[in-house]
Amino acid sequence: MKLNELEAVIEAVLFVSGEAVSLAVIADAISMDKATTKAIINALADKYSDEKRGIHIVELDGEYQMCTAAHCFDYIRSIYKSTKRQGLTQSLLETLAIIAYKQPVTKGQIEEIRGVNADHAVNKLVERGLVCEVGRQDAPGRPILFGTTKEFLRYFGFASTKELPQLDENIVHNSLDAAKIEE
Amino acid sequence: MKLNELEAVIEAVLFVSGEAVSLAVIADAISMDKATTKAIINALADKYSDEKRGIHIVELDGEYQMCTAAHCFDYIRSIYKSTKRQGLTQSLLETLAIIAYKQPVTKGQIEEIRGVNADHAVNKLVERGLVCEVGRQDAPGRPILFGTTKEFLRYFGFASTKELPQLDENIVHNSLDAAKIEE
Amino acid sequence: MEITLQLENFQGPMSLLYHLIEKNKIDIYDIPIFEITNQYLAIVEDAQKRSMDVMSEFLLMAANLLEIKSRMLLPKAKNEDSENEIDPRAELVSKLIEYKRFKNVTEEFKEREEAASQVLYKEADPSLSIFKQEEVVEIEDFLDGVSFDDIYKAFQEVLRRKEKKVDRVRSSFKSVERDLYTVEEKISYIKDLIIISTKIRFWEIFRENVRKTEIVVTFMALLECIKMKIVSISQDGAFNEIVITKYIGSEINEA
Repeated sequence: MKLNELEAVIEAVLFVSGEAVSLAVIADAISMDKATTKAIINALADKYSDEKRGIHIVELDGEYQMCTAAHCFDYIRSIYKSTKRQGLTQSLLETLAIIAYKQPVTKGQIEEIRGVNADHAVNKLVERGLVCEVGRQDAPGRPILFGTTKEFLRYFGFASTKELPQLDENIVHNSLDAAKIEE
Repeated sequence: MKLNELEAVIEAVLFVSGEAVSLAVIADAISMDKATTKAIINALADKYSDEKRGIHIVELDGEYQMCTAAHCFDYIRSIYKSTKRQGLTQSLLETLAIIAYKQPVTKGQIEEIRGVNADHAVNKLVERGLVCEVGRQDAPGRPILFGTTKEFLRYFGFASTKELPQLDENIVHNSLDAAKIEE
Repeated sequence: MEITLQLENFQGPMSLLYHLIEKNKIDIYDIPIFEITNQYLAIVEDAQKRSMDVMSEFLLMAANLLEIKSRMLLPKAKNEDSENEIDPRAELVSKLIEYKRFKNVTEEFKEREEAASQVLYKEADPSLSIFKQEEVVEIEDFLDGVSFDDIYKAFQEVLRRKEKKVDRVRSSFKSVERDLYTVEEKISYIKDLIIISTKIRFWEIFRENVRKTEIVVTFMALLECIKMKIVSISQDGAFNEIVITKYIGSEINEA
């Protein structure tokens, strides 16, 4: 094999293994002795880093592994962040507020207050770790009760839900009465 | 970013993802428009194959994935002692070919062409991830429509279903002519 | 022709029939139906003695062949307008051709399968899952810029709105209302809905006691969504329910 063929095999082996590969195994793959193999790998690794390539070869305790170059880290990270990143929309904020003040609360009760389907908003909040299931309501269908998470309280600096700022009583009562009338 | 920096990011992203990455995501990572991104990826892929590198970049239905070069297979195989992949049987190949060209297609339509029950073959192909349900036909019984998957493209090395070899249209025309002559 | 063919070696009746045509070097457009039917039946009968498995389909073809054979035996109608008379073999021929087209291409599939089996892919890097997980637990990022005061106000706002809805008399006095609903908000709401369920009826967007302004704003948002090719709508007839579906090719996703 010519040098560039040897390099290609090393590249392919390191790529596909996805973990550190010992010098002995690589030497075996290209049918070369360890010293020569080591020299080839090192030359290849240098070439990668000289050319500022996106993938590098690192040595770990006599084994070799392919990895991404540190200078590409932020770009990779941005992909996985940007696809999921989305701020707290008005709809999520309102749902979160209802859960915070009325917990434990069912989706049905949230919908009753907001007047729109709460599935999406509640799922999003659960996914974000702001809200979690806290039990089941003792009612037909045993609907899930939702409450805020410890992380939620910690973020806003409350020790417990009892510490949440009190609401204007008038509004609360009126709305609760109203909810009862409609039930 | 300079061109080689853009290439580095693409390389890193494809290396790390372990699955096909869409053009949109890659374009996002390097903050370029899709057309430019596509040109850069294609140039990089060409460079890899021109230089007979150990890793290649393949296109799968508008997405890109990194893989090993076929010419390195035997060396990789020698160290992993992997057994060769079991090929598809004639019966599965015929069924798959029909699905590939006639998609979306129902089992009934496949049976019409092959003259045999398609249950077993279709189930096997679905099991292997080469075929999947793509919808329901708007006809009595709403039969399931099948189509090929991304894994199908990967399995046969097609960049997209548009790349399927041409079916021999001539035979069909001849047969129609022949039928007419005999009438 | 000696009967050494094993039925089990064939993918089905088409495969067997096709084999016979190739073996006998027959012009597919002029099949000697008597000869082929006899050969076919001989093989099928022989196989029947050994196994009854997978026979029905072969027998179905046998019946088909016999039918064609008998139709060929019938004297041809010599009517003046018999130009449209179809060769009894025509349907079989076109089916065989269709089958051959796909059978031919399997050779190339096989070659590509072999070549592609030498290309290896790797699993996703385990460190990626850390990125993803990290994203889910980062409340700080998600709530960036949100103070508890915002939550407090949001709750008050929700309750006030609810109260207004119930008190119809008072709310009806108001001639100017604050714009509670924005088209932007409703667009993102419709986007959310269309992700959760691919098909929504127009009135499902609303709850009971919905306000007129909200209906108008939502309807405007819906028109905007159609223009932006996020959704498509359909209606069976005038005054029927409007059905909203995700626009084919729309790129909205969970994001």
